[in-house]
Amino acid sequence: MIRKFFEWIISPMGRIAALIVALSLFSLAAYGIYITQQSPAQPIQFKHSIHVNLQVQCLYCHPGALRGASPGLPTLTKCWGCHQQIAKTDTSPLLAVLKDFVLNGKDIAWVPVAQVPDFVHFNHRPHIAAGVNCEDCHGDLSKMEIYENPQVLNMGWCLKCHRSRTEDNIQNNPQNDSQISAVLAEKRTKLTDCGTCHY
Amino acid sequence: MASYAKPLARQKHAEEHEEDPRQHLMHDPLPRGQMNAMVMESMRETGPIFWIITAVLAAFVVFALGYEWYVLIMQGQGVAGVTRPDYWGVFLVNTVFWIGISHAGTFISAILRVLKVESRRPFTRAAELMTTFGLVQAGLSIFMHLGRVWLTYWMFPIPNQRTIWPDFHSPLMWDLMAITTYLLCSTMYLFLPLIPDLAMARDRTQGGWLKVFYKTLALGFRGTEGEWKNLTTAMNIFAFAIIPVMFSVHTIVSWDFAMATRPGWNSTVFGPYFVIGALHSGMAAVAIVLFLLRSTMKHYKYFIRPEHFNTIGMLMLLVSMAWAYFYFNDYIVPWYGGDIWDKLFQEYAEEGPKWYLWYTMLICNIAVPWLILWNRKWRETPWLLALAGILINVGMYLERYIIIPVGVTINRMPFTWRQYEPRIEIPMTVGTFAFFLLLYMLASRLIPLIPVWEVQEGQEAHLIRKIGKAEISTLSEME
Amino acid sequence: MSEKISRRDFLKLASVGAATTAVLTGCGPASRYVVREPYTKMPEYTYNGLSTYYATTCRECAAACGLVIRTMQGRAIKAEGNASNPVNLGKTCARGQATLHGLYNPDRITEPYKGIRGQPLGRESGSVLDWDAAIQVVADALKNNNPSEVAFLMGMAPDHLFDLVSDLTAAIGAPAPVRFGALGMFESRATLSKAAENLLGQPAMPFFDIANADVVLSFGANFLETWLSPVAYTRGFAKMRRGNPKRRGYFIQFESRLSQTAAKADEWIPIHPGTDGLVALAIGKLVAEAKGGVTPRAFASVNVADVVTKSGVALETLESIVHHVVEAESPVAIPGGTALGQSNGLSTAEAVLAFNALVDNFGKPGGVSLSPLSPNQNVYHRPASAQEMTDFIAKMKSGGIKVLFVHGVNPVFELPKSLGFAEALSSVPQVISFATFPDETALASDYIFPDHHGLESWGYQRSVTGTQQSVLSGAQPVVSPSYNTNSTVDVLLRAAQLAGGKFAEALPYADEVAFIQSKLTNLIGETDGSFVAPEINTFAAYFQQHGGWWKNAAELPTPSAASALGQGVTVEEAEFAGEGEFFFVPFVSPTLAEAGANKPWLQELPDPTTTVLWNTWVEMNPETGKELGIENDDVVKIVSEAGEVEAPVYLYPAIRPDVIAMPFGQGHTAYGRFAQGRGANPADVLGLHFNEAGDLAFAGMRVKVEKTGRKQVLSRLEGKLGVYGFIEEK
Amino acid sequence: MATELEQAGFTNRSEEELGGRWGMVVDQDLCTGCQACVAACSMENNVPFVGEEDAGYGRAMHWIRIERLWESTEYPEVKMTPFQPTMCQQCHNAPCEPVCPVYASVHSDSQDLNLQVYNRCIGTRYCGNNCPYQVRAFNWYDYTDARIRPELTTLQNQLNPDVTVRRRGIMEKCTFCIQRIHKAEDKAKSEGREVEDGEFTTACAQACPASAITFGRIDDPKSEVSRAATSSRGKHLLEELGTLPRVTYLAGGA
Repeated sequence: MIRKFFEWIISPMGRIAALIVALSLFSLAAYGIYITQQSPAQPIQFKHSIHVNLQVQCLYCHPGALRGASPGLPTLTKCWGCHQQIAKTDTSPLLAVLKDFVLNGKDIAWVPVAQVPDFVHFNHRPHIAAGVNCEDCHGDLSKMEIYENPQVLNMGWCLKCHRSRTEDNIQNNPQNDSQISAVLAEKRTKLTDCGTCHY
Repeated sequence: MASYAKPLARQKHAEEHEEDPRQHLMHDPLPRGQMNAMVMESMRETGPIFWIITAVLAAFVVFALGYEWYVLIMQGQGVAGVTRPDYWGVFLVNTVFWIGISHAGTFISAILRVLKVESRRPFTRAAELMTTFGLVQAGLSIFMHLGRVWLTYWMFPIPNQRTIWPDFHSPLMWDLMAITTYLLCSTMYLFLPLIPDLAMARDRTQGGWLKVFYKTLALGFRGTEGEWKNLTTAMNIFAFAIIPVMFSVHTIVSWDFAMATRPGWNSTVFGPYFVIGALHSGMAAVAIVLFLLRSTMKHYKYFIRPEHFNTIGMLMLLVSMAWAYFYFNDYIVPWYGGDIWDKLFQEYAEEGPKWYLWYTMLICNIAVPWLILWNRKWRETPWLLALAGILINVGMYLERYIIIPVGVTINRMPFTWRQYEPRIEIPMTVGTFAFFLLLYMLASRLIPLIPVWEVQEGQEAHLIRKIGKAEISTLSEME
Repeated sequence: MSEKISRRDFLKLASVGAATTAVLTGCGPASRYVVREPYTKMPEYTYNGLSTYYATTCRECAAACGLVIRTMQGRAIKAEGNASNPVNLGKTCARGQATLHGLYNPDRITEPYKGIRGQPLGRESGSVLDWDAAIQVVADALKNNNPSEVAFLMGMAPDHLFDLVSDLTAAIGAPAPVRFGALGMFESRATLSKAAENLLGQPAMPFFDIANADVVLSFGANFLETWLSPVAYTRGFAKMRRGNPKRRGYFIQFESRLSQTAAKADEWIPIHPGTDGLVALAIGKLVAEAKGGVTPRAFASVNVADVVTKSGVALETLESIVHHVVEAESPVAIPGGTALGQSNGLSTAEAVLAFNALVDNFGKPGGVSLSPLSPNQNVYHRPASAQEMTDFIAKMKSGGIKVLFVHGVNPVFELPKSLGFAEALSSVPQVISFATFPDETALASDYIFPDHHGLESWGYQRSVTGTQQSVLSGAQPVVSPSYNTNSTVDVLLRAAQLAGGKFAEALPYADEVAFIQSKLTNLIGETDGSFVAPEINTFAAYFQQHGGWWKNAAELPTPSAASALGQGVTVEEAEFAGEGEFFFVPFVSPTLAEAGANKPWLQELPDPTTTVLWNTWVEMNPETGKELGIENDDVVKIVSEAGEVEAPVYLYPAIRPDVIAMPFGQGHTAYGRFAQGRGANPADVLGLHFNEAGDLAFAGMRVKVEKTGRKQVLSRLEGKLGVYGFIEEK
Repeated sequence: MATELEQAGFTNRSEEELGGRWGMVVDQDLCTGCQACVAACSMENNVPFVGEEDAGYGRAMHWIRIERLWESTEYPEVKMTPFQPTMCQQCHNAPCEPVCPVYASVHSDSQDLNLQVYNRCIGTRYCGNNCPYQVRAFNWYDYTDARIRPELTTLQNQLNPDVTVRRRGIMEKCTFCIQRIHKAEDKAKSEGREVEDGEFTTACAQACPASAITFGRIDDPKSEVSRAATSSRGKHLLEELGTLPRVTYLAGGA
């Protein structure tokens, strides 16, 4: 039995078969990784682009971002506050979904997309305080319809920014001021400290 | 076949006792063809008992190392007996133990080869196999110990998006490096001397997957002068190179403990002490294996003879004495040092709930070898030597057990002192033993456990010529 | 409702999501994308991602400590002390911290039941009612019974519910509600107030200002554990020890075992049980002599030598104590605990108070005074003594009670078995329980109409003792109720409306809040309080915000020392009931107290002195153990005249060899998965013996100890090997 | 600052000793062993309870434990040592740090604390082994998983969202309530000021009825904790090991 198998496996036919099996396994794994990176289905096909282009501020619907970790999602009343005055609400099939939600008092089961694992304690406030704009991390939503992450939100990506912004280089410290470089050094220790995000 | 052989150590001795020189393997040559045939036969001819045992072992390995480990991983380390303060348990005992066993191979085959001890010739390979398979068990035991084994790769210096590297301050990292190096070296060192025999086996196998197997592994070795030259050079290089690795490995393993801020562990003598301990258990293990091979494998009575047991026996006695010396060191130093915690550590081992382990250890490691091994007749009695080997290994296991789970009870916070009782460790430990045996048995069907060419080389070196009536063993330089 | 449910589910799911994570990331997120329960209708205040803090009152015991609960997105996350509440000044005890495990306990009663007596709770056994039906039941119970045959049995806490029920009963001519709690029993509150009446002139809870004392003699009072107001007294203790930079307070404890309190004493004196009063008198006499002048009548009669032999306290010890007392500026002596739980408990208390009179610390800082009544209270109402409970039970048995309402107390568990409350229940036609948890009494009732958990409900609670200020601590819901429970006050109000007539007149309130506000109105004018408000709505708002209302200044009624010294105090020798070679000393578990057993984290806390977790143990001196051939973890049977109880032994070096001690708090036969069938209840062996004030002489019994041959290994936090040595293990 | 600390209970006046950031002082003369700190800590930091059997076997997860030993067990001269709350000492030279192969037990340079990075831990348990104070707790099982312990499904509503919930195979320990530190610093930063002394404190210190625990900045000589630490009663646990703990113990007794 084993002997047969061995003989077959070393025959050219067998080798090709083995190759095919290996390839298919590999591609399966690749696909598995790929699907985990896809944005999930949302209850409402909410088009950020439209709203942003209508000059709606991010913080109008996500005010939590100013104060704390979770930016918060708009309440139905907030959606409806505008939409009940918009004629398009009654016509557009997409908005019919919203209308249904509101009129039947159902909750919208949004699925958070830009989320970090629960062992990462991310807080919007200091980032906004540090002058990071929403689009720096979330991408240009005026061009994005359904939201999806512009990049993988992983630790390397966080650190890249933390490091570059605290580097003692020409754009962080143009006239090579010793005080500034001291501040930068302190910031760097803080921003690359494990305990800043993991506790 | 260019090689060099030393005159047999016991030449004079033999003449005085006018015994038949043919009792020495070196002086009892057989025609090559016959010898090769014998070895091949010993690999081929397999009774049903062999396969039954293999099946049982395999089943047990699947249960212990497969199922039990699955449970351990899915439920957490809690199913083992570890607790505070006994964070380390039997799994690490096994690691240290198996690394110890693995030392025999290198010691026997490398050091004895370097020292040109003739009687090493028939059993170098058996020992080298122990090295490789022992290290496999050691590695497994470490992984069993990890709380989140699926993340082991974080210990390897792989570039990753987190931009974090492992911490090379940690003795565990040194450990990882040392063991990996040792595994690679010893495997290479096992493989090199194997090549000619694989070639021999290849030439004596017709067709089938075995043929493929040998063909692939023999790397097309045909035994030309040039090949022999390269091979011997490579072997010599490895023989010399692997000795420091061997010493470093167990020294580093000992640092896992010596570097800790624990009473009883934080000791400078741990390095040599662990190395000699490793040799102690290793030599003993060789004795057991030789006995098993001699009594189970066909024709091996020819290859493995009392004289070899005698050699092993003497080494065991020697190592046992050295071990005793180091243990005394390790014991007396803290005793004089008078650190209260070290004292408690020793008292706990002697008078604590596990006192009997301590006494058993001393008996097995010192009394037994010193009582049995001083007598040549006894040394040359295989079963007796094997028995001594088993006892010594028990003793050495207990030694590690006392250092880790028992000793770890004693820390500087008496409020936390607790006893450790192994739980799932027991089947899994037995599992590693079964796995070791299984690997060995399978190997015995695949590769010649006797380095035939090495024996032949020796025999050709020691010819017995008939001059007049006298038979004189001569030593010839061969081209 | 939907909003509440969705929020609750969201919380569950979110926390599950936080807690459970994919195997291969180990500590990682549950999955790449957690589908969260929608929370888009949350009230705006929970929408900003910040925590909200609510001031309320701790309901774990009757001390009325103020709490500030941190809530986040509609769930209570952390209990913290209310820094402005005079009782605890921002501090909490372990039970206060664990109150959240009560709120989120998996074994809460989730809806009103018509139970089957003695059956385990559940839809199969009891049938679920809706609240209208439940209120109808209450209304009928009130209306269709002769008021004199309607009885209310309530917990120790003097809260708004107690006021409401008092009003109701007064209006309809029913007997006043009875308050009881095991803590009150073990603290002998009746004895204390009786002694206060006899010596201090009025029946109030005496207040011992140890904070400003420099020498403290405590006769069995374990004020660092559960006694009266542990947090307040612990604060006082700390101030006594290190508050005064010039002098470190000196603390002497007389007790037959080294309790947690005794462990903090500079001198622990293992006194013969029942001789505390004698010792107090003896010390008093010696002090009087040391001070010179005529020995007051109170101490004249006592014979010191006699006391020395009886109490086993050496004369030198007494003299050194006397030396301390004479040296001291403000010494104080505290009677309590086992000292009062004796046949001679009252005279002991009087002797100790007389000693305080002798050292003349009445009404002085670091001395004894009377606890102020709380605002909107005119007379001190103490919980029932065991004697009164026996009468109550007798009335139940005789059929004098047709309907019994039980709230906030679990008498089946807390009362000694020998009182036979459980049996008496069967002779009450209708028992209605308002329990939040399925405790023994609730399961023995006909109906369970679950009240909200303390953190879900409105209310106020009086502080009886523990502070020099007069305190009314306020309570408000910090989270919306998790289950289909209903506030008992509302149930009674609506039932009264249903019943109509005098009932409706008695309780003319729209709802619970209206009732509470009606009780606060008389405080509006007050100017010396923690806040001032012009009218009720503002006042109520402040009341919730500050977590209550209290006077700014200390106001302690000062007793007169002369009366105390004038009359003679004679302490009879204590009588010990039953036979047996050991005195039996039950004590309240410092971590569990009477109702903590169903909170897993309280179970997980080690007992401070023995470090035993999750179980009951019997404390026995190792010498005694050696004599009887008993080792650690041997299960022994303690036999008294009243009954027997089994528990494993902890050989405790710091206990008199002739004393056996056992903690009270475990041994539940119900009360949820964490408490049920765990440990043993020492109350089972207590016999019916009372002191002069009618309190149970719980420490006044002799018991036998029998080996059972079984072993049950106690879980200890300590490592036996290190704490008691490993050599003898060989 | 140094001068303030010179007459300190600190016997070891190395530079690190005088530095440091956060510190704690435990007054053993005040500690009544009431376990309030233990409960508070567990509630704040999502510390799981492990049940009777495991707790008895030594697997209790308390981040802070109140030790008591016996000076003498001979009745009647029996004497108990003062209660000693033992939590992570936040050593400056922490033995637990260098032995971790993956930097899971690592020193925070910005806070001068010992961090335990849960998600990095692979469970070698070397740190727990090497900690002289034995204050590290290991997750032997999935004590926090409601799928395994259904009774948690409701209790989990109490979990603190600021603290990671640990899973099996992970070492954990007292963090000096680093989540509170971050909150306070964040708040102070947004108001453009330094964190004031007493502005916040750890859960244990906050609960302690006897105020036996003091927490704050030890690099600020005016802070309450610095002043407490300069008491002549001050000592460090196992000082001889030179771990430079950030927790000072004030001896009990007169």
